[in-house]
Amino acid sequence: MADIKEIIAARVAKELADGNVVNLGIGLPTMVANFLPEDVHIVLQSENGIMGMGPAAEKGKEDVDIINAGAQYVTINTGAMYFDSAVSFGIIRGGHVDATILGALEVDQHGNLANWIVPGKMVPGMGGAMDLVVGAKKVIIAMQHTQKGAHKILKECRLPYTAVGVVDMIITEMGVMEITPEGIVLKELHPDFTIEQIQEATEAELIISPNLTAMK
Amino acid sequence: MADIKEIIAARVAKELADGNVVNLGIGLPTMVANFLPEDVHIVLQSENGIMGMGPAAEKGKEDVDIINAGAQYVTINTGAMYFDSAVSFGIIRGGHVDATILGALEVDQHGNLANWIVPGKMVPGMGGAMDLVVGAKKVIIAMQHTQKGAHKILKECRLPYTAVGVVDMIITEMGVMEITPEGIVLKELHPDFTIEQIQEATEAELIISPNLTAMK
Amino acid sequence: MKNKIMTAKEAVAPIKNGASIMVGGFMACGTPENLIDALVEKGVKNLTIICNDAGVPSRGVGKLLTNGQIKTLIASHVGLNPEVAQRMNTDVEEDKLECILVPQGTLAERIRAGGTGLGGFLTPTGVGTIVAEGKQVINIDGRDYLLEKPLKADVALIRGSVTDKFGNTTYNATTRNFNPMMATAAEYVIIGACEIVEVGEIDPNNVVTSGIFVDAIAGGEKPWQI
Amino acid sequence: MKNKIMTAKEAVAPIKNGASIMVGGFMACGTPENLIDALVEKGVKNLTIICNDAGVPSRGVGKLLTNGQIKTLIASHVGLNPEVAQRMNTDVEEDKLECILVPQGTLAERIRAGGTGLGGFLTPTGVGTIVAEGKQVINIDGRDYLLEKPLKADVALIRGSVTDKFGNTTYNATTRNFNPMMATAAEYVIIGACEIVEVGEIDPNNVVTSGIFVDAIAGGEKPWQI
Repeated sequence: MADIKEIIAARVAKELADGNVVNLGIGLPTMVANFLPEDVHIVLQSENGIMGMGPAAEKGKEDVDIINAGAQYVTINTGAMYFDSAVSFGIIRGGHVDATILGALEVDQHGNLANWIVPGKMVPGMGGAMDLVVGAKKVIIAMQHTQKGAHKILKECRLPYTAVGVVDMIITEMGVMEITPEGIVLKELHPDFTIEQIQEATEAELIISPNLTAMK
Repeated sequence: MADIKEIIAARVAKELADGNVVNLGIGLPTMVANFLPEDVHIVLQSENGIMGMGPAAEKGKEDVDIINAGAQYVTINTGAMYFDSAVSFGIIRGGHVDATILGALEVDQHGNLANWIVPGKMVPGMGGAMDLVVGAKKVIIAMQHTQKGAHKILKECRLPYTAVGVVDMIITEMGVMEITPEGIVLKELHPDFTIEQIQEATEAELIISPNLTAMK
Repeated sequence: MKNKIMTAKEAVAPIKNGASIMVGGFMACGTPENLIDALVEKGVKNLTIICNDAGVPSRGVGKLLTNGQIKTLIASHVGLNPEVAQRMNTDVEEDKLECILVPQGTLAERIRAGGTGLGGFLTPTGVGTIVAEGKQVINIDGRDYLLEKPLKADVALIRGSVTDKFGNTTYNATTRNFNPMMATAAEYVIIGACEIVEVGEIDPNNVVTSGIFVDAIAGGEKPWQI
Repeated sequence: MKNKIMTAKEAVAPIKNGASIMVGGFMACGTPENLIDALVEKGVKNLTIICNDAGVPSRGVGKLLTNGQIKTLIASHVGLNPEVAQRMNTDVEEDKLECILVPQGTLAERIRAGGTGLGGFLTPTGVGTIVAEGKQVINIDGRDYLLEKPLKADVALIRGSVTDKFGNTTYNATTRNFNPMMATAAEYVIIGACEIVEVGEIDPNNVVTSGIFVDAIAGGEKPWQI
C-alpha cells in the first residue's frame, strides 16, 4: 500500500480543474499540488497575501519577504500578485476561491467541521480557517480516516465548531464521501478496504452510493 | 469692497493649519487654496482618488487620466498618491480629513445642512457630500450670506438634509459664525456690516460673542 | 491558460436585456468607452446601470442613456448630465428612467461588500436624512449608523490602464476610482484595456486587480478626453 | 513639512504603560523588529497587543511576550509560540495573559472598519461557533451574519519596505499583510522602514499607505529571517 498521505493527496488532486483558485491548508493538503495532471494549472491563494503562489523556495535561495500561511519560505509563479489581509479575506469570503482543502479534528454528517481547538488542551487559534470554510465554493476535508483508531467522522461534532454545514466532501485513505442533506454518501471505496471496514471506522452512518466505485 | 467670494475664501484660509488634510468643494471653496500664507502647506484630498492634489492643469498640458471631483483636469504635488473610491471614502469617513469646506443651500442653528437637493427642481445627487460632512473633523460652510436676499441661515432647514448636526462654522461675506449647543454664535463681523444688518440677513437668532471682533 | 483576449463586440456578446451592469469611472474618467460603444451597438435594453455618475451625454454611461438602454440608474451624482432629469420626468412611460441616488462613499463600500462576501456594513453617512428611509438604524457605542447592504451585478465593465493576458490589471492616476471594487462584485467581468502585456510584466507588488476576477479582455482603450 | 525621521527609541518614547498597540506582520514577516526591540528596552507594561499571531519567542511580538509586557493579546493564531499557552495557564496572577482569538479575516476587517469610520460589518464567518457568543446575529436576505465591531488602537507599529520622508509607504511581497489597515486605525503611527527615500521618489500609483497617517519614521529595518 502506497503512503497514506500520498493516496489522499492524489485523489484530492482529481477534484481540481484547470484554472481553479485553490487554498491549501498546512500539511497533507500542501501535497496536493504535486499530483496535478500536466494540463491542469491551478492558481494557489495563500491567505497571508499571495495569488499565484509557487513551490517552496530552494534552500539558500529564500526571499525572507515571501512566506506562505504556514510561515515557510515560498516562491511565486509568473503572473502572481501580493495583497493585504483585508483584500485576501475579501477574496476568500467573497466566494472567489474555488476550493479549500484542509484537515479536520472532527467532521460530522451535517457538514459541521471542528479543526481549531481542543478546549483545555490545544488552543492554537482558528487563523484563517473559519473564513476559508465559510467562503470557499467547495470545502474538501483531506485527512486520515481515524485518529489512532478513534472516530473523526461523527454523527455530531463534539469539539467546538470551526463552521456549521460547510463541508462538501471528505477524502481519506479509505474512501471518498460527499455530504448531502440526507447524510454522508460513500461514493468511492479504496480497494484495500471493505464497506464494513470503512463503516466501522466511521461513527456516522454511511449511505452507500448506488454507483459506488473504486477509489484510485 | 473686494470681491465677495475672495473675502470669504481669504477668511476660510485662516482656519487651516500647516499639514492639514483638506477637501475643498467645487466653486468658491476651491479658491481657498489661493489665500494660504507662504508657510502653510495643506494636503488636498480629492474624493475621486487623490491625496496631494495640485493646481488646475495648464491649458494644453492636461493629463486626461487626472481629474478632480469636479471633473476638471488637475495636477498633483510631489508626494501625492492615488487610490480607489473605497479607500478614498475610508479616509473621509474615518476622520482623517481635518477640514471640509463646502457651500450650502441652507444651514440651521442646530448645525444641520442641506446642500444636495431641491425636490421637484434640482436633483443632482449628493455625490460625496454626505460622507464628507459626516467624516471630516471640521465642517466649514463657505457661502454668500443670502441667496438673492432670501435667508440661507435658518432656524430649521426646510430642504432635505445632507446631514444632521455636522456644521462647525459658517463663513460668509458678512461674518464668521460658530455652531454651538446654544445656537449660532457670531464671532467676527465684517466691517462693512452692522450687527443689525447681519441679523436681518439671518433667520436664526444670532448669539453675539462677548469677544466679537472684526472679520479680516 | 484560457484565452481571454477578444474584441469589444465579442466581449459584450453574453450581455442580455435586463442585465445589471457596473461601469467603472468618475465622470467617465476611467470608463471603458469601447465597451460602452459595443453595448450601444448591441442595443440591449432595460439595463440597470451602477456607476458613480451619469457621465455626460457623449461620454461614458451617458451614451447608453441617450440611446434609451437604461431602465434603472444607481449613482451618487447625475447633475452633469441633463438627460437624467429629462428622462426621470418624461411622460412617455417606456422612456422613464428610475434613478436611485446613493452617497458616493456608501456606493463604493456597498460594491466592496458585494465583492467581499459581507452581508452589509454600518455607516454614519445618511443618518437622519432621506437616505435612511427604510433602513435599519443600529446604535454602536452611543452613535447611530445605517445598515447598508451589499451590491452585486451581472456584469462589470472595467477600464484597465495596463492588463496582462491573465487579467492582472493596474489603473493609472484617477482612473482607478470604482474599477477595483466593481471587478470583484460581478459575475462576468470585462476589462477594456489601454495596454495589454504578457503575463509577468507587471510587478506583483503593483497589480491592483487579480486576473482571477477577469473573464474577458478587450484592447483599444485610451485616456479619453471628457 | 514636519520632520518625522527619528530613532526607534525616540519614536516609541510617547508609548505608555497600558497602551493598545497594533503590530503589523504575519508570523513576524512584515513586523518592524527595531521598533519591537525599542519597546522591549523601554519596558512599558500591561500592553494590549493586536497582531495576527504571537510570532515566535525570539521574533516579532513574541519578544514582548517573553519580556512580560503583554497583558492582553488579540490575534487569530498563537499556536507557533508555546509561551502563549504557558502564560495563559500560569498560576502567577501578574504573569497571566488574556488571549482573545479572532478569525483572521474578521480581524483584518475589524481593523479596516476602525480606520475607515464604519460602525461595524456583517460577516458570515463564525456563525454558529463560539466566536458568535455575545454577538448580534442579523439575517440579510435569508442568510445569518455576525455583527462585528471596529477595532482601533493607541499606537501602530508598521514595517515599510520603502518609505518617503512624508511617510508614503510601500510593502514588499507578503510583508504587506496587516500593515496597511493598521496604519489607518491608530492614533500614533510609526513606520519602521527598510529604506527611506525623498518625497516624490515613489510612483503615486504604487503608494499603499499615505503619509497623512504617519507620525514617525525610523530606519534600519530589513527583511528579517523568521
